[in-house]
Amino acid sequence: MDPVTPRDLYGRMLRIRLVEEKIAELYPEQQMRCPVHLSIGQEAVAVGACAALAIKDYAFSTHRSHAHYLAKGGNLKAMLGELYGRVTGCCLGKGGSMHLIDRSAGFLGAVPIVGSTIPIGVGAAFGTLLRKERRVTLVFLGDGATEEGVFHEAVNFAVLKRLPVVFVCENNFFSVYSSLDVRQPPAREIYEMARGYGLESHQGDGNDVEAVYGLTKAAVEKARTGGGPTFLEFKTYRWREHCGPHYDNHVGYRSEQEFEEWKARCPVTRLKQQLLQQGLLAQEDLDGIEAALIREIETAVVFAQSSPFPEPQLLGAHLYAP
Amino acid sequence: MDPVTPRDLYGRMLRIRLVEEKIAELYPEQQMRCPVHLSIGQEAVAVGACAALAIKDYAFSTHRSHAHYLAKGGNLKAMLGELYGRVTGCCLGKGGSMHLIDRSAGFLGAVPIVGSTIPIGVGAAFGTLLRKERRVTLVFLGDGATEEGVFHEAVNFAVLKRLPVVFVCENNFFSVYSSLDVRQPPAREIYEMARGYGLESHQGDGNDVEAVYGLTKAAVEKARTGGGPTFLEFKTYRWREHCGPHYDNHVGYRSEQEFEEWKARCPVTRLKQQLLQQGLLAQEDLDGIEAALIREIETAVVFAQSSPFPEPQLLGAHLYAP
Amino acid sequence: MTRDLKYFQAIHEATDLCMARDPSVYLMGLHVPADPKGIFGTALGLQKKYGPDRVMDMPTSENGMTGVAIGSALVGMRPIMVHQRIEFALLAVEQIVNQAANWHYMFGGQAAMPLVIRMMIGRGWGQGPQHSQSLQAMFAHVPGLKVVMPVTPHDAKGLLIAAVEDNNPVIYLEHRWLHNIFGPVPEGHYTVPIGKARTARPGRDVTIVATSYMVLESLRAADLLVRDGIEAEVIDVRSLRPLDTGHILESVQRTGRLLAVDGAWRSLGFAAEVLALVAEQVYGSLKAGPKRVTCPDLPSPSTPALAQHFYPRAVHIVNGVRSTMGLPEVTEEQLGIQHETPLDVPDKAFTGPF
Amino acid sequence: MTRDLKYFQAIHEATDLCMARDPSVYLMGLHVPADPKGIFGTALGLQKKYGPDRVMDMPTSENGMTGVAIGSALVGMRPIMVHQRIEFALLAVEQIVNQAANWHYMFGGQAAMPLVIRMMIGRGWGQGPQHSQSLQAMFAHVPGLKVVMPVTPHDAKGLLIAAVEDNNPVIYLEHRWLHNIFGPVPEGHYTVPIGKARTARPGRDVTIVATSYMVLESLRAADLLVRDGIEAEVIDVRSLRPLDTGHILESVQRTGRLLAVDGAWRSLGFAAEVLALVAEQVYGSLKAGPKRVTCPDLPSPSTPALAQHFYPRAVHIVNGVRSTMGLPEVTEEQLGIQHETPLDVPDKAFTGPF
Ligand SMILES: Cc1ncc(C[n+]2csc(CCOP(=O)(O)OP(=O)(O)O)c2C)c(N)n1
Ligand SMILES: Cc1ncc(C[n+]2csc(CCOP(=O)(O)OP(=O)(O)O)c2C)c(N)n1
Ligand SMILES: [Mg+2]
Ligand SMILES: [Mg+2]
Repeated sequence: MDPVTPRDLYGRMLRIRLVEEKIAELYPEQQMRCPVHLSIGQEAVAVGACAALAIKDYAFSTHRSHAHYLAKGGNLKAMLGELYGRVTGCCLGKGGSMHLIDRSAGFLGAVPIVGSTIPIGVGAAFGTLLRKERRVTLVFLGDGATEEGVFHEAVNFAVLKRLPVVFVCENNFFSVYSSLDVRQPPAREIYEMARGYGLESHQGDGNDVEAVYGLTKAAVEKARTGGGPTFLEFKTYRWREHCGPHYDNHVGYRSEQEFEEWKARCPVTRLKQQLLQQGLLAQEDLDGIEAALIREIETAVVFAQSSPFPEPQLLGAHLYAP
Repeated sequence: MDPVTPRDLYGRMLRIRLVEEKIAELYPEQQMRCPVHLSIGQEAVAVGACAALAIKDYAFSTHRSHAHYLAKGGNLKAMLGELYGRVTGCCLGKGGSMHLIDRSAGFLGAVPIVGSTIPIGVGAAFGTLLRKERRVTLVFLGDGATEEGVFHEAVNFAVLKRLPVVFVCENNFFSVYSSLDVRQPPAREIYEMARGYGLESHQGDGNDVEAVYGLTKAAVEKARTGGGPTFLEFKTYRWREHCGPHYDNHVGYRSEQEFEEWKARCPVTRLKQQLLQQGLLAQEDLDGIEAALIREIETAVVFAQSSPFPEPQLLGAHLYAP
Repeated sequence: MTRDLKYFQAIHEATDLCMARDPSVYLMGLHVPADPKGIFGTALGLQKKYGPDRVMDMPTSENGMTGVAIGSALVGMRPIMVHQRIEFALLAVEQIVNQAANWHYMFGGQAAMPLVIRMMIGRGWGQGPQHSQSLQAMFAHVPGLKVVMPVTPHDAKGLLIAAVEDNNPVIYLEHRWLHNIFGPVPEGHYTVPIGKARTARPGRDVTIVATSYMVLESLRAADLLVRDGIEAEVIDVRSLRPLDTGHILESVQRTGRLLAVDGAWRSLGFAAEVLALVAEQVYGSLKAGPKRVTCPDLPSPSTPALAQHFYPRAVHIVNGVRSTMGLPEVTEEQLGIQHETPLDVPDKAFTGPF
Repeated sequence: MTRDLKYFQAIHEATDLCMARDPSVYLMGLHVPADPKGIFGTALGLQKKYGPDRVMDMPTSENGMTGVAIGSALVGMRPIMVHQRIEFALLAVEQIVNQAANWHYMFGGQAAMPLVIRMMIGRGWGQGPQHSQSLQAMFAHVPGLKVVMPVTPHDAKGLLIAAVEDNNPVIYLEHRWLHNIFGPVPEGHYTVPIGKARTARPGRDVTIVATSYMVLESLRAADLLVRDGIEAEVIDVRSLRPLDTGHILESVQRTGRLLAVDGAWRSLGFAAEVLALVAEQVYGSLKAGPKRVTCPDLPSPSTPALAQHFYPRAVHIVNGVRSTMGLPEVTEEQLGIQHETPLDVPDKAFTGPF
């Protein structure tokens, strides 16, 4: 694996940000007719974590999967095609935004049932171990997902079998409109609960992509060399509404002020300023990166929008694998 | 509540022991036609824990429920009637050994699906809290049950709401034939995992009835006064086969030696010797206690054996509560 | 006094009324108090009125929280639990099927289980294979449960009150395309008995037995059939368990023809039960083979391009009826059907996402 | 070469053969290696042969471990998971129904899901309401799953091999009263195709469509019926999904009479699907109303005194057939049936508990 540079991390975060802002811009046209869960504000976790993986490694995700998919190397056109319900989508349109997959990138799937990919990811790790492959599996999950019983079952098994799996928990403090305090005991940190299972467990700044990268890289290396699973909790913040393209700080479940505080800690801007300050990149480099990304995204959007819908015969296809 | 004396604890343990030995003796006659899970060797947990409860308090149990039922004050005749499938059984014969209930004793139910009464017990505690009753609910569970996701979910909720519930985990090292090491990470104590949830958690000697009583009493008092839940793990040992009346140390999943070591720590004998040594009871007292119990049990067995079976019309009754 | 209310308002009113009458009733579900939309409006303002103990959020722990609801019911509470998608309740099937459904029977009648579980089903807006399944058959198969699917605001209120007052576990299924429909709803307390069907439209030529949202599509179909002189009787079953078999059989004996319409999978679905019931009990009354209109036995696809071929609507029901009469299929064009909204939204006002 | 083997031996042989042929096959379930009885004998010695990685115990975590099986299948393994009671699998319905069943379809055909879940059903010895339910209908309702219920040792082996080699999730249901029956089993590799029914006994007067253990009771009934000159055809469906509809319809068209026999609940059960199918497709061929013989819609009681009235047996099937012919009911005495064993055990050798 080539070493990952701060510039890479920046480019990947910005790409995701721009893709999702484009989705937010186009969504009201009602041509993407499926629920979308944007990760704007949370890009550092996706990018930092996936940067620590090799292509052959596996990742699994949730309803909020765009960033994970793209960070792992998923095909942008196929993702947008899927959101647009077109046959060029990564699931031929059958899945929609919440069911992204790109096997060639090692992104094995996202599903919207909270917690359900946790044991599936652990199972993939178990499978690779049985097959004696030196792959690592990374499982993305939200803070809400840690409340599902299946989290407990999956982590117990991962520890029992010392599986090559890294759990990356994006703690954005909310499950839809519900804040942590109506769901989990006060002052009990998620990573501490996880530690109770007997696995290494850390907390990191989810808006600092290099911190995410560093912690994940160590966990991935440990996993690859037989050291077993690690649990990583990253606190971060979702800027937009839970599902859909809008902001919703006015509706009452969280405060504008809280949002502004987190916005000030924007992971993309933060790294950008750092790059500039450290003289690693000049403003014109940044402009160049951005311009290239915008072109790429425009092309992908046009591709998706002009792709055909699946023919009716496809309805009956794929009930069973041959 | 009257103070519980060592003599009480002894009598209760011996009663359970004698009842279960009687069941083991009679079971091969094939008149009790349902699976039975005996607690012989584990009586101290049932008795010590329930002694810390008031009658109005609630208890829930598992497939291995005879001892819990009796320790909580459940009706012996109704229990044996149930095992014999008679209409005098506590479920009119509809439930069998794994579905004991005695609402008047606060024993709200046992079911054989591992883990399933954990959230139900937590729910009962929640209900009493909503109803502003000063009751405590005690939930018995095995080491195997801590592997079920629902354990995680129930404990999280109990801690979140500071519910008046005490979890009493009987760790007998086995789930049927499977020892802990194929199910849970090595050297990870169950009570430590539970502590990760943010609740008070202790481990005690499950063959020392006074230790069980002491720990449970403190937990019950804390729960009753609004202090929230406690998790208690007691290590103990089942002497007989998982299900059925026989010994099965020869079949290979555990060693005769391990069994003998635990047998030497018999909770009933241990307390008996202590009572004798401390001069709290004389041999003749003990003989008297035992003789009375044997008479009671004989009467109950005769009652059960001579009770009628439910009439066929009862098949269709109780599908719905009126 | 009866006014027109929306379906969601009827549910809201029923909940409010039950909570006001009985302090043991409480409402819980993910985001119930926090959701600014108030769970399709059904829970709006209730926490303010009844406090956080009685109108509560919960951890994302469907199985455990179902157990909690069950346990609280055992000690005298009357929980109403709500799942915004039926798929989430699949995590709780053990508690619902092994525990809630059996508890009263297996303890010889000693344990009441007053528990309502509201589950939402639906379709549209690309919710895809894990967010738009209609799994009523799984629950309706289980003795000890009661399963209702109200269609009208009147029944939404009356059945919810009946469910809350029932001492048994009741699965109350809401189709997301019904929440905004209007209809007359009496004020105050009334119940619609669980286990009673309703003739939504009388007719003499064919009996259409339908569930939930498909009742509305069936009524549309019945309107269209009139043009060909076919008078369809539409039965809204309301309860899948217990099923009002007498009501269905009486109608089929009169009409001699049966079409069962259900927005779920075909095989081993509710429509199969209706056909089996009729074939078994009043075979002699049938003038022709009974038929089913359902979704095909496939996962529900996300893209509207495929979803429009997945979910049945009026035209399919018209053709189902016609097939029981040996008449050839007709198209939507021939029927003059023009869709004013895309096929994947319930009404014009809806702009997604669900 | 074909020898007589017991059903459990057939399962054992199939498992052994699949594991020997394909290193990606592995077997897991509670107590699988530790159980001295080897899970009804089906797993005896396999861990010794294939090692602890491929024949493994698991934590009491049915839902999570189903996810683990699914995940391993996605990366090329072929897990066989076993639940000693179908009720335990209710904890895993989310993974089975939302995930395993949908995965291939919803990802547009990119993900194979070679997964076998063996689940045991059964009755007898007071196992009661949570340990003796027959929940095949819940799974057979779900597109994307395949559901098989082998009856003979021959099919137990052939269907298990087919299931392991199938790239889809297969629910493989074993009735505990079958494990010790004998029958001819070919040596070596062969498959019984999933989705093909079998005529267990030909006949011209009535078609009995039966599942699992109820096929044996149906054959007993067919023997008894001969005395009255009634020739019953008994179809062993083998697969509930996909269902061999052609096989059933062909038979019913010939006999003109149908009895569906299933050891599960009546309403919305498999027997309902058979009646619906026949009524819908070949209504004109029926000489009389089709009938069902099933368990009543009640929890399964523990005491043998009630259980004997709960589970159907040959006499009920005889009467089911007779009712399709307008003949009056007969009793076991009239039929000369004498039970050599109590009704709650599979055979003389069994002395409980299960
Ligand atoms: C089993 C289940 N329960 C509930 C939901 C509804 N739901 C969709 S997303 C979501 C939020 C989960 O929160 P978290 O895991 O923190 O993820 P986030 O949305 O914050 O990224 C919920 C509860 C679901 N999809 N699945
Ligand atoms: C959900 C579920 N899975 C599996 C079983 C099978 N089973 C019955 S008892 C038992 C042992 C559970 O072990 P533990 O909780 O330690 O209780 P113990 O028998 O040791 O008292 C198991 C696995 C079950 N009844 N329920
Ligand atoms: Mg979150
Ligand atoms: Mg144990």
